[in-house]
Amino acid sequence: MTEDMVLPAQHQPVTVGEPLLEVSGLTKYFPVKGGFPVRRTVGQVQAVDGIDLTVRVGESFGLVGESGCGKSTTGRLITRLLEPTAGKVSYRGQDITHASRRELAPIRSEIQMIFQDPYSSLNPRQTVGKIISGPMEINGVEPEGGREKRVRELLEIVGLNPEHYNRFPHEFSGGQRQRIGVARALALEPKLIVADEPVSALDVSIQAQVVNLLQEVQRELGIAFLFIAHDLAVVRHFSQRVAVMYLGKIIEVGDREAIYTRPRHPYTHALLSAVPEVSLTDDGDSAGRERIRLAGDVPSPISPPSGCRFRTRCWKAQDKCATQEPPLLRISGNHEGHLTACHFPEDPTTQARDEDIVLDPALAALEEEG
Amino acid sequence: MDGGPQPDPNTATVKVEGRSPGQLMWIRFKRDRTGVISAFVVAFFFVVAAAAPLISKLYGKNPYTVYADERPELFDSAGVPVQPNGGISSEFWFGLEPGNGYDVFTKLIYGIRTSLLISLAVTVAVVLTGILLGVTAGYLGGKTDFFIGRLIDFLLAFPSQLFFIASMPVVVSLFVSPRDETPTYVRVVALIVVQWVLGWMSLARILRGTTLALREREFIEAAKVSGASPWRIIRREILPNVVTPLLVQATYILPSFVTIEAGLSFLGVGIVEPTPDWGQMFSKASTELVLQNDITYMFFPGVSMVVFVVAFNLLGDSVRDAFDPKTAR
Amino acid sequence: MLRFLVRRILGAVVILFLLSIVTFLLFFGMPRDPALLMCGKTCNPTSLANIHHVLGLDKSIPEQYWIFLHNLILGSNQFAQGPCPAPCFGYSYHTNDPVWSTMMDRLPTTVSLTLGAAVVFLFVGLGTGMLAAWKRGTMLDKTVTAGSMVISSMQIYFLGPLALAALVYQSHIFDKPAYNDFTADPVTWFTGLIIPWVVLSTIFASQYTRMARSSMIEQLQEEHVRTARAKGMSRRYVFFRYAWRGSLIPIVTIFGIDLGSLLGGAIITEYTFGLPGLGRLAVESVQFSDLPLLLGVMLFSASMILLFNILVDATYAFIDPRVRLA
Amino acid sequence: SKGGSNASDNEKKDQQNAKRQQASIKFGDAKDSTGPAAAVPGAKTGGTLEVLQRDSYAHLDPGQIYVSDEGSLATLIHRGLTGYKSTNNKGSGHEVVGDLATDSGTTTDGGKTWKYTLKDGIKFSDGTPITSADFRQTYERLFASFINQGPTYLQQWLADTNGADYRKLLPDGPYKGKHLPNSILETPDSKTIIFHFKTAHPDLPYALAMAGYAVVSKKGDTKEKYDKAPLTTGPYKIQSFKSGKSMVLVKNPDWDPKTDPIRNQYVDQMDFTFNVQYEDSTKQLLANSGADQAGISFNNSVDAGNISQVLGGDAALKARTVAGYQPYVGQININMKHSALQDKTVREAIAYALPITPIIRAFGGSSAAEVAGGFISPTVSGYDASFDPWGKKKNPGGDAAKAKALLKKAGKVGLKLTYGYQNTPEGQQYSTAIAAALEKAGFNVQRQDIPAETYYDQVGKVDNNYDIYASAWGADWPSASTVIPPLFDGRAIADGSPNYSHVNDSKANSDIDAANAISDPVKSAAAWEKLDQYLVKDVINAVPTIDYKQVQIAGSKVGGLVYDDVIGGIDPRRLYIK
Amino acid sequence: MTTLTKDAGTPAPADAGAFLSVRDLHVSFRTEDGVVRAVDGLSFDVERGRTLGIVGESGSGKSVTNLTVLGLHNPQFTTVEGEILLDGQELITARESELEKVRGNKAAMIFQDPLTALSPYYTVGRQIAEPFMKHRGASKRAAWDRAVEMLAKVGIPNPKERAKDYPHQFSGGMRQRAMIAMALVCDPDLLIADEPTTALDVTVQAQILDLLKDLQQEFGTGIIFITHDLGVIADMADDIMVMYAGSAVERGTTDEVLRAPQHPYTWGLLNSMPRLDSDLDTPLHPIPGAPPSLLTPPSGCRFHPRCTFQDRVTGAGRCVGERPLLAPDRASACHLTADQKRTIFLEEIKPRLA
Ligand SMILES: Nc1ncnc2c1ncn2[C@@H]1O[C@H](COP(=O)(O)OP(=O)(O)OP(=O)(O)O)[C@@H](O)[C@H]1O
Ligand SMILES: Nc1ncnc2c1ncn2[C@@H]1O[C@H](COP(=O)(O)OP(=O)(O)OP(=O)(O)O)[C@@H](O)[C@H]1O
Ligand SMILES: [Mg+2]
Ligand SMILES: [Mg+2]
Repeated sequence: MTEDMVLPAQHQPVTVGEPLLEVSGLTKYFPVKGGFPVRRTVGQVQAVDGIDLTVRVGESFGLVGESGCGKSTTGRLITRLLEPTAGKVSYRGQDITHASRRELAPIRSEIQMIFQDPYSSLNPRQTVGKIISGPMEINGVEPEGGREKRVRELLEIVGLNPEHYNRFPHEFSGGQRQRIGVARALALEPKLIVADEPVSALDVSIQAQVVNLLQEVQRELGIAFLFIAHDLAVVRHFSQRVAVMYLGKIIEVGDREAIYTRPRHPYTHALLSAVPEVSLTDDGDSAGRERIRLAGDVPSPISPPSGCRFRTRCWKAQDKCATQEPPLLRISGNHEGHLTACHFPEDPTTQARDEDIVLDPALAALEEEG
Repeated sequence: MDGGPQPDPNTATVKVEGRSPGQLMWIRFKRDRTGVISAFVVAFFFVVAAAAPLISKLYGKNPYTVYADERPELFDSAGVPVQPNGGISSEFWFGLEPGNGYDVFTKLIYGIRTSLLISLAVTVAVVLTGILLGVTAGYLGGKTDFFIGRLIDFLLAFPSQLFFIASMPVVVSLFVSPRDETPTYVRVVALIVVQWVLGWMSLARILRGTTLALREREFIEAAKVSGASPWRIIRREILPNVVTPLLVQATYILPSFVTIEAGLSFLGVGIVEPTPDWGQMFSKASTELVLQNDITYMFFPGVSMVVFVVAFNLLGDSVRDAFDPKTAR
Repeated sequence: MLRFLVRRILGAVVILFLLSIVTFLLFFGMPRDPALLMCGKTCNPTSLANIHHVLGLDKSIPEQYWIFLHNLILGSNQFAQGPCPAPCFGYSYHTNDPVWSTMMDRLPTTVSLTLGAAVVFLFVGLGTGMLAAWKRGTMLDKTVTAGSMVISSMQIYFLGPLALAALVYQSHIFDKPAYNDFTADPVTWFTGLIIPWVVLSTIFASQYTRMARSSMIEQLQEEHVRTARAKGMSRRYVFFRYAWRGSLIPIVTIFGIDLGSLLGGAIITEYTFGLPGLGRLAVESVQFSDLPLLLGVMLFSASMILLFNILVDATYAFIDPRVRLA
Repeated sequence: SKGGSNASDNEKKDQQNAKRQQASIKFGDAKDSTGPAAAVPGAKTGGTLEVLQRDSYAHLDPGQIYVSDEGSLATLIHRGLTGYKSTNNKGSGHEVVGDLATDSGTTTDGGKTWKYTLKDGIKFSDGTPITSADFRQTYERLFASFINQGPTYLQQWLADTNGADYRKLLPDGPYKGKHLPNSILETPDSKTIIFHFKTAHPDLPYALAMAGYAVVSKKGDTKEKYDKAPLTTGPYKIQSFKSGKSMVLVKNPDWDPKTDPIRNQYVDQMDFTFNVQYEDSTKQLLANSGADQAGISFNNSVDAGNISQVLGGDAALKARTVAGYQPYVGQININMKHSALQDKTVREAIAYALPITPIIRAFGGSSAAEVAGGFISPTVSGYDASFDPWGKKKNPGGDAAKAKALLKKAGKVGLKLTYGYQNTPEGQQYSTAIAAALEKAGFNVQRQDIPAETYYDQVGKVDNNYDIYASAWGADWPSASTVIPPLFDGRAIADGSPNYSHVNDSKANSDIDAANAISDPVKSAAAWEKLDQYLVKDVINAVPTIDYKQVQIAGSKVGGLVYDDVIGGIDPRRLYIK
Repeated sequence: MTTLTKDAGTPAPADAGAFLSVRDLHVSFRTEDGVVRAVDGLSFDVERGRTLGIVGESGSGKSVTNLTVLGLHNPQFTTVEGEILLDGQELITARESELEKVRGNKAAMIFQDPLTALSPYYTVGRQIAEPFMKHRGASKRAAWDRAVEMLAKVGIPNPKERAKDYPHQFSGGMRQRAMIAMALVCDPDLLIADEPTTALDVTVQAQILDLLKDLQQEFGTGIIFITHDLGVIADMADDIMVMYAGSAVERGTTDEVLRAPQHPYTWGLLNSMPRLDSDLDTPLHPIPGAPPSLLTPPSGCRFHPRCTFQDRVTGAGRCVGERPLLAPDRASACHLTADQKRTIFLEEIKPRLA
């Protein structure tokens, strides 16, 4: 279905380049309640802690990182589902950091969102038609030929049968639901879509359908994406520029090439090396890639480590890392636009080194024995 | 992704109208024999209640005739029917009430009518309040939630029966000055009010929980991203999804209100003679007059209420199962 | 734990405080004047006013409330009937007895009634419920399920009089229920309460049966129970160690609520069986517009409810290590 | 079993009992007033009596005692200046004698001044002798506001007022240093008490025999607290009293039988249990096992369910049973203040239409109540069993046809009658049936419930909204002077006054004055009887409904069982254990 | 911090004969809506020391198969047919008490979501010690010590203390380690790991996979590793079985299946998977359509409604009418001839994978 999807001709590719969304110093702390005898705020989850990023018109910007590092929070701050603690979000130069619902009305239609869970993202009590026409109704958009016609068009665009207009979500499979979600996001002809792990709940075979759909939408309609995912391969496939997050901070950002082939931050290295890969070449094991095994999980964002947040799991950490927070800079050896926040960056390669890095004590012990 | 049964939407192009969750539930419910039977029993009670005047007209008696004075030969001087089994005869199908000798059959059907009317009204009031406060608390969260939550805690700490007893006269006095007649409808309204005041909390809690869970669902965020107003979100996104637990809960709370109302009348603070009422019949049934002489009378309100409550609870279970087929019993 | 207790008790005190205000207002909303009752046959405005004065009813409501609070916490020597140490609810308008000791007099009846029945219905209910869950799908299960459904739909005000009629009035097997002091004669204490216990336990036990069964079945579908089976633990072990623990939570919750409200006065039960417990006292206090007694019983009942609420929450922490008390 | 059938034998006996009561009561002299009391034939001393009572005693302070339960108890523990002495062993013959006083009182001016002298050797249970100062205290404290339950005859007579105005005489009682002047109450020495009234009160010896005027210790007067722990003067004292639960009476060693012409002291101890319902006490006593063999209830009746068994004719049971009338008569009052009801024909219609059966039914059938003819109870002088102006004895269901005809005659068919009823199960039951019967006679009846506890306050208001309402009145002593004047004296109409009909009939008023002035009890009884019939038949401000009856039973070991008409129940003073 | 020289990764030599042998397994559930044929004619073997990877889409019957092996389904609603031989012992007909002896002892299981799969009410140590007590008859003390030892082995720092903790006090990765410790406490010969890493982050997943591999080396356990991530399976498995709609469509060694797959469904899987080294300019090639309903499975080849190659099968309508079977050794259940498969893969599929 999706392979030969036809998009309406009036949408011409837009020039990629000028910034669409600019985020600087964006911070979100969630209060932690507790205390005695009266409950009050006793701490903060530093979910997002001062990140800067720019999404340009028509580009797909990927955001990767481990669970809990603040990806979704970032996405929801940008779509104004959450109120930022600090920082600034501007869309086309307009500050929308603290805009109210009414103030946002004109640009609401331009920023849309696609969600992770195809089951919870569609209201089970509404028909597909209602779900997709909902945003139009809310914003009073009355397309030519009526909303229903537009919805049927959208259904066709996302590769669903327009006849499904009166169906309910529970009658669709996960992949199809995700398409409905995409259709809903497209309904207002947005300029920017924040996609929060749109494919991670789907099976591989379905995942590809949706990725392809998104890709075509992005290319053909010139919609910019903030693409959040934890699957590095999918991000690589979909995004032109990629930012790696760790514990509420962006630790490395750059174009696809830079991040996947010339990463500098040790964490990026570790992340890439942890991805299990199918090797289809006949040369046996994927000897070409390094192997790094980090110890433990991401520390708690309630009391993140001082200085460089990655230092507790980093094999290159030194005293300086504990005291001084590395700024996100274009460090020497980086290409234009490739920024890394590290005092002691790695070499710009993903090739295997002579020795594995194994930080996990149990693994180390077992491997010693074995 | 659950691999559960899914009709293949691609192939089924002929039938374009989808089956809503409500329709699916209805289909499942119709297959549940216990549920359908219970529904008929429950419906029977409501029909009897609604048609009580008609039935008694056909039967030729009313629940207000004092047969102890009309037909003194049927009673001894204390008002106990002299015939065995509570005076059951072809004339008085369910016998005669000890005391003033009302006709038990008409008294029972009118009693059910009163009881169901009150309980239905309380249920409606409770459901509306539950929705209003529960959904508001769940959706708005923060301070509103806190205050509604504390209000619920506070009301839950009330010794409810004692409060009912203590507040009935107060509520009645709000409607009538102490020296005027208390019309039956005032008692009815007072009963509704007191049960309502202390009856809505658990439903509100459940709905709050449901709303809280719904609020986390991504379709709410989708609506927000599209700029939907809170009012629209509540109306269009949350309320339709609250209907399911609401319906299930409502089928459970209605019979419980029937028993509470009966309990109040039993204690003498509810409906009083001569207005026929289920609970008032229990209060009559527990008098020495009945206990000492002939307990036949006791069975009519007793058995009918047990049947009603059982049927309603079974109906509730079936409705719940129909909505949520996964819960195995 | 201590923090939890302090916090919850503080909360409970606030609730009791509010409740006492509501009761106060409720009382003054009542369409009767307690003084009229005391005033006797030859009542005239002066003596009525006099009684108002003696009862303190001539003071403003806030002032009366203040006095009530003051007496409650600090006790009082101002009463004509004698000293009243804290917790002082004053003297009953109707009987002139100190409210506190009246309540304490009635308490053993209510406690005997409630605890006696609670022990039975908890164990019988849990037992049959778990048995039904264990034998799920068998005839036994179906019988228990159907039986408990029917019995739990009966009300005390139906089953109670029925039992009285059958066992006391018609067959004379038992005496009419009565409360006899346990310390004086345990045997009559026991025989006097048998019928109420049986009736109360029957109805409650069937409710607990239903609850225990469904909660057990729900637990058996939990994934961790499946894990335990995958470890090779026997069905019995899994049933009684893994599933049972989790199934307790809803039961403890309801048990706490039931016990709290029963201990605060099982009004219908006491009324049905003519037992002079707190529930009867409560009804009397309303009948006679006896504010001190009403306040006393109301606050006592609410304290019971709140106390058991706290106990339930504390019990959660014992059952479920995930629950942290603070 | 059916409540209250086949009791006609007993009814006859009761009526005979009551007939004898009509013989007037003599005021005894010093000889009659000398102790000890006549021995009860066959009596033995010792043993413990089990007393099963439904209601706990709300008051033990004599000044607060008015209701019959406490009155029965008071015969054992409290003594006043006068008292009723039984003149036969059947409970039907009485005379008023001096109890703590040497005689029933002497008056020289037809009842305006009364003089009493105290006996020697009379003591409170703490051993202190009783003096006239104690009596001054006793009477003066009746004016204090905390005494509000007891009788008010004496107070009103002393203050010469009606209603509650008497309190103005001594608003704080004796407690703030003020006392009644000698012109009203004189205690010239420690043995003498003299009452000075402005108007004649020949009934004083009766009044002083009420428990409400029994003596209170001046030294031991603890005001409100006295109500729970009084000093006693009778043959028994209170060992323990747990309100609502139990009470133990033991012999009072400070009681000297030689001073008491009325009471005996046979039983060593009396154990009271409260909260025993009628059916329970009946059942226990019927079962007659263990301690219950020495069991009795002073005030519990046999319950309706067991009455036929008790009256069934078993001789052994009969010996343990006593029955009689209570001094109460029920009536339905017609509110004379309401204009529609000032039409006598309407009132007549009500009187004809009113059914008595619902009331009898509600109170448990024919063994608990019977149709009343007039307002005077069978236990009071002036009762006439044949008086039945509305034909209720023959036709207790009422005569709707006659009533309807009368109503038509008055042109008031469909007249709205607001019927205030006591909101109790019984009240609900009979009021509904009465309403139904009145409706049949052409009235439009509006029932209005009145909370039981404030019922009499509501209907006692002069401007109450009700047209008809039930009440019951019992004589305070066996003379209609405690029935007719309080109920029907039009000059005493006031809020809270028992003239519930608000009747103000000039002939009745003057007849009351006339009858009150008669100092010969026999003549006065005849005068009251005539007045009663006039009121029932011609004034029709109220319709008499029922005479209350009761049947009581005791364990087989209880001896001296007598139904005392003045007490209105078993006489506790004569009991012994066989 | 330790550095190790890279292991060559030679798989342990296979034992003679299969330890677990499943033959023609059918599992169906009675549900409200009808009978769900969750597993439909499945056969496979697992040898000691080797890892069988099972891949397949959601709902293809992977979990059901493995729960059936241990007899953990609800007998009331389930019908099981076929043969399961574990170490020569027939399990389908075995009594519950015999199954209890097998579970956790000879064969153990790890579940996907360690948070719900561990009891919240008991300490981690106790939960690990229990099967040891039961199967080895060890004393409480000994079992506890063993639990601590196992915790140490799976890399829980400070195991003595952590054994006293409850599962909710562990992080996700640690919980999964505890699950593994619990499964391995009795040295089982067969370990069934049902998507043990799906809920975990890549970095943690890599730790766990390494751990499992190392433990297998040490204990010589046979592993059934269920996943839908081909990358993971490539990393873990010696043999691969691809499942679709309740039955196996392809089976073989890892190399064979990944480098020369023969079934259109496997091709589809490989084609639709983005990789870190795949070509960026070509779009992914997803399998069209959606997985079938197991209530009314498609006739003939279950995959035919989604298959783009059915027109090449000789004999019209075979795919719709006739169900292709899996040959006993390595093969695929497809009507295409072996030659066709080879050429299609080499000429049409492989180039896209580059
Ligand atoms: N509403 C909230 N209140 C408190 N803490 C929150 C809230 N939302 C998120 N957090 C915390 O903020 C941190 C970042 O959460 P976020 O959801 O952004 O992570 P994520 O990168 O999207 O993770 P995942 O990959 O699991 O979706 C987490 O530690 C989370 O627990
Ligand atoms: N107890 C059950 N009752 C009814 N159907 C069931 C039951 N258990 C599983 N199924 C069905 O059996 C099929 C196979 O399920 P199974 O859990 O084995 O899939 P899976 O391959 O493990 O999928 P996933 O990757 O999602 O874990 C599904 O269609 C599922 O709906
Ligand atoms: Mg997220
Ligand atoms: Mg699975």
